[in-house]
Amino acid sequence: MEYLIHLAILFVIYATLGVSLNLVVGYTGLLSVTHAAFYGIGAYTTAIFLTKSGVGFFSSLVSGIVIVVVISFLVGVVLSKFKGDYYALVTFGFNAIIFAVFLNWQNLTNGSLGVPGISRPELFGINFANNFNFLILALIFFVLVYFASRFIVNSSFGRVLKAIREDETAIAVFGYKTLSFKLVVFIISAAMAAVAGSLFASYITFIDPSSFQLTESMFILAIIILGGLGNLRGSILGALFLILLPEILRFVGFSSDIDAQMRQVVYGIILILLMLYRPQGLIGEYKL
Amino acid sequence: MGILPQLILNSIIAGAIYTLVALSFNLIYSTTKFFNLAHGVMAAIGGYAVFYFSKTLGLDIHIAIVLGVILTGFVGFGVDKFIYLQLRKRKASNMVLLVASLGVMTALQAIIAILFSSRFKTLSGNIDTQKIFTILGGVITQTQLVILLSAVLIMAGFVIFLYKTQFGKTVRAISDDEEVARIIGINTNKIIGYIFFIGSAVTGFTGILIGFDVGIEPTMGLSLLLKGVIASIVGGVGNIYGGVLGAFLLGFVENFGIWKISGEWKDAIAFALLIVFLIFRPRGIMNK
Amino acid sequence: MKQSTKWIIGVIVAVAVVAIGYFVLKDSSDISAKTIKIGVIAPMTGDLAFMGEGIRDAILIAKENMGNTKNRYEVIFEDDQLDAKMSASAANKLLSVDKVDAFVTFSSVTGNVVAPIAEQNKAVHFGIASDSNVAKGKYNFIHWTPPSEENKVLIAELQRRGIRKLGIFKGNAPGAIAVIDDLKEQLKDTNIEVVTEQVFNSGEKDFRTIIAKSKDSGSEIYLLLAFSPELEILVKQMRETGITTPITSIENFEMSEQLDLFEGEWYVNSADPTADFINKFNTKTDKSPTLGAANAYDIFNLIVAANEKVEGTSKPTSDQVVTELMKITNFSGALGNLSVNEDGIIVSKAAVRIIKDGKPVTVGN
Amino acid sequence: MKIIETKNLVKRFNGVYAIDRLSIGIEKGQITGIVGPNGSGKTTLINLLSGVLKIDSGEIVVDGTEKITRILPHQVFFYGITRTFQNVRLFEQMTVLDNILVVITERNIFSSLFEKHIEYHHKIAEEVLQKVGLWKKKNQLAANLSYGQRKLLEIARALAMKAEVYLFDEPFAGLFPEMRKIVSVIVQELKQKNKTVILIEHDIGLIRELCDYIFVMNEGRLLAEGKPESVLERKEIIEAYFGN
Repeated sequence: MEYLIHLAILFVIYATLGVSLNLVVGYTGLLSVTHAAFYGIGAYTTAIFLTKSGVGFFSSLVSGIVIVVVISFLVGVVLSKFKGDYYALVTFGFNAIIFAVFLNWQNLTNGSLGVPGISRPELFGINFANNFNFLILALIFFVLVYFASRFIVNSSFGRVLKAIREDETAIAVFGYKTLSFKLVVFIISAAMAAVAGSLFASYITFIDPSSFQLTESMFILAIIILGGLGNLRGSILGALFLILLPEILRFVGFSSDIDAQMRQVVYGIILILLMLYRPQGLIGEYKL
Repeated sequence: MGILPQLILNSIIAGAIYTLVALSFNLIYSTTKFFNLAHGVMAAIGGYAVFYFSKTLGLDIHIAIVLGVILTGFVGFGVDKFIYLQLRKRKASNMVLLVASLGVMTALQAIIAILFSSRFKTLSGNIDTQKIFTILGGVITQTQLVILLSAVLIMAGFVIFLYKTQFGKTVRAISDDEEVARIIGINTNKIIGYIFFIGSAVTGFTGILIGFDVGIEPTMGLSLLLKGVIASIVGGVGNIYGGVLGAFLLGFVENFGIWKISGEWKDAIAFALLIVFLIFRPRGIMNK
Repeated sequence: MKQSTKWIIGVIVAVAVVAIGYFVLKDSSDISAKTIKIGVIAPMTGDLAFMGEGIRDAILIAKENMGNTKNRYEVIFEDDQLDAKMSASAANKLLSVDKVDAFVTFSSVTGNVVAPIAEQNKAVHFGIASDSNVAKGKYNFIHWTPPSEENKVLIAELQRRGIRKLGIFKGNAPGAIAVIDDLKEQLKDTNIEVVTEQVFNSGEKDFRTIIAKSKDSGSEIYLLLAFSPELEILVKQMRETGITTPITSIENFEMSEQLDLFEGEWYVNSADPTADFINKFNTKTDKSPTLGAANAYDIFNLIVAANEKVEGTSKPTSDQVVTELMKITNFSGALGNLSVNEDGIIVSKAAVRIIKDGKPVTVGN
Repeated sequence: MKIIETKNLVKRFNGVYAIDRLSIGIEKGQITGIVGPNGSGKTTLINLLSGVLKIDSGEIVVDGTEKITRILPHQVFFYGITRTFQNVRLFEQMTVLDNILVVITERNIFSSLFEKHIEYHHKIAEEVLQKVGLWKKKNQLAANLSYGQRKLLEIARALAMKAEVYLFDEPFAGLFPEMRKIVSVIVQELKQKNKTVILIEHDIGLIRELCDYIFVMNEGRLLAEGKPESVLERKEIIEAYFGN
């Protein structure tokens, strides 16, 4: 049972990341591959606050969001000049740079040694060391993020995002400052990623730079593309599928010495088949 | 300064390797207009093919190289025919092709690791057979000289091929506008298939050269590709001379960056260069 | 949406069937009281897959040569790609599905993730990791020669050879950083000075510029701290650019497949992996042991020894195993004779060794 | 009163003059036609007036006072200008209703998040969609409409803006007769409400029927201007139009 609770917690964290990234990629049509960087900043802020100062989990969460908002504002301003492939490439670059900062800013992030001994949150005496209670906490945050996203998507603001996805110049002619809309949605999604980062840091109680690399951003991107772009429930399904898939493959034992590599082959082939036969994802409506 | 000649030489060698990757990447990107993440793996395929032919089958090294290059070309041709072409037929967008190429990369890398284990292998014999040359105070090995020569030769080959031959004219027509090219009767899918063959063959050859100079491992593709992509963006995507210029600029900026700052910031410097260019000169140096 | 909802139901049903099917099957298998299960978490895919494979081979060798024992031992390998979330998933899977009694993990990342989980579930955990933080807690141990031990021997050898100026090339990885920080500390009260320190990220292939940077630093010897393949490439590129300054290392030379690169060079290693372990490893895998393989071999034997020592016929509890482990002194392992100190670190002596015609030979400590 | 004037407006595409020192004045409350062979710069002019293309030199004067040398797409709305596109640019994967709502709801980020008067916007959307006969198809995706319906949706979108100046770029092209009827009724209604319409059109019959004033362009330069009847008889116009 402990294993299922653990998987549920990972699933909730990655569903939060998926839903928030979907706002930028699925609804606004901007292929951002830097989500793991904001996920990492949220995690590191909580890790450093909880290990180095007496600050509690929730204030570290809030300060994580503040820091991520500032950084995502700067990144967003630079990004607003780009579209399509170039936008994706610039986000590639930012993810690599922020990862390099995690790796090399020794006296802040402890470099590749990572930050161990991150405490679990305390709130009204509930023991969050027990994974089930932590799952409830994570679920609460996810529900908040999910309904905030639904609110955004169903509002006039969300409708303008979709118009930007469809034809940015056309919507601009009707008086909409598309740059500021793109910037705001980028910041909101980054702040949500920071929440997921704080939860991850406090749950695993140890973080190191390698969890926030480009490969992680591509993993989150695969979640929302598989689940279906422009569909929040799709991102949840995508997270469920891509978190459970490697776990299921653990039980499917190929002959021991090549089984791990075989799983990667299966994973790659699934991605290819999906793009061939189901590019809009399981329940998405917007084709990438 | 005693170090300067060696530093310049190092930058040139790095530039030559990036040139080879940038040239082949530019060729494929200019006609297919999507970031093919699987492009890097072709280098590993080339390297391991030569390893198999020469070390396991014991063929003569030159035959092994020729077979390796041809085999990689066919792998690239096959991937385009069975995956990318089907996606193009389904009017898939760049992002779908990007995710599919992520699947191809993951699967191919894992297959290589299954066949050859993921251990690092070197193609060259032991240390003392390497002839060492000293040019204006800097030291360069025979393999690195071959790398420089092949970078120059292949670039010249590309220029002649693209601007002097009939086939090259059709390729440039496709890169300008694929629809128009199809309308005037060019069988674009066949040409793109050949382009994949040539591009992959050149990358395979690059992998073989790196195999002799340093060595090969299944996961060598992605970092090589990222540097090639940066070089072609900085130089001007789709522009042959741009790719070469961008590659050497990247080689110099990286090596002088290591000299002035320190080794672990090398990748961050490369991406910072990319971001600076994308902000101030998104079209790259050569493109008007 | 009709067609897509069919898809969703199909996926969810498939996932549920596989999961339930497995649990049902698993539970019915006989968990006889006496089977002690050991879960091993190491990278089986990704860049360091060859190290994970080395760990697996070493443990399989240990299991084959275990001889007959009171209890039955079973080993389950799980891949974590050195990714924190995969390590946590592997640990939780091993705990609640396979109900393992002990963990063996590889690398500081995996060790730091699994340590709190092992502590909470009272499972003995051996980390093959240089970060002593992994050993915090009653059930957590690490089997890695502490940097201070190796540095002590290194400094003694440097002083014996009258070396003043030391150059350092280090990989940006937990092991190397821990060693260098401790070394600089110990060098404070000696007349040896670090004249150049070059850092590079793992996966680096082009060291020519940092070599050029350190060329006129006047170092009399270079200390190289890097795993293979970076280690071999670094030395090859040094030789290519005509650097003949002697090189030394802590442990890393022995892991390389190209020992001829280090012919005649001395280095410090955590005691000498016994010749019989090396040729057992060779016969099984026709490769030389990778980093941590000897440690894994020792750990398996230590767990078995501790479990065997616990009297009584019922299955030993973790607390009993821990008390037995703490009592172990000069246990003859692949890494020399080992003893467990009070904060759960397996202490093995360090010794100066030299590569003579392609073979590591102890020079005597 | 000239609601919009251009003063030697210039637009070059790598050396080739698309608009060559063009100076025209659009009378408020009138339907002004812009006529000329393909490639004469008609659409480029509309793109300059709507900020889609950057002005190379010269200026645009709005209401006789506002001098503009640089205008961004999103600023155009504040001068009461709206437009349709020569090749229809709708929000394909959004419903017909959303295609209208999206251009009339709040433009400020905060108020668009917490929209207060959505019913009012719905009313406008229903009004314009009824006018073009697309209200029944309000929940269909724009991508699934027929070519004629897509043209009508674009016009409805412009009407919903309640702007002062309407730039219609070949609104009648490809429409069935009864749809052309709807559009010409709309254009005349706008005129009655003293709105200004700028019409790019090839069909001489429609020009004569609808336009109060026309400008004839050729290779980015003004060839002639005046009332349709007098201008269209002149020899050089016919030649420029049908001759070459």
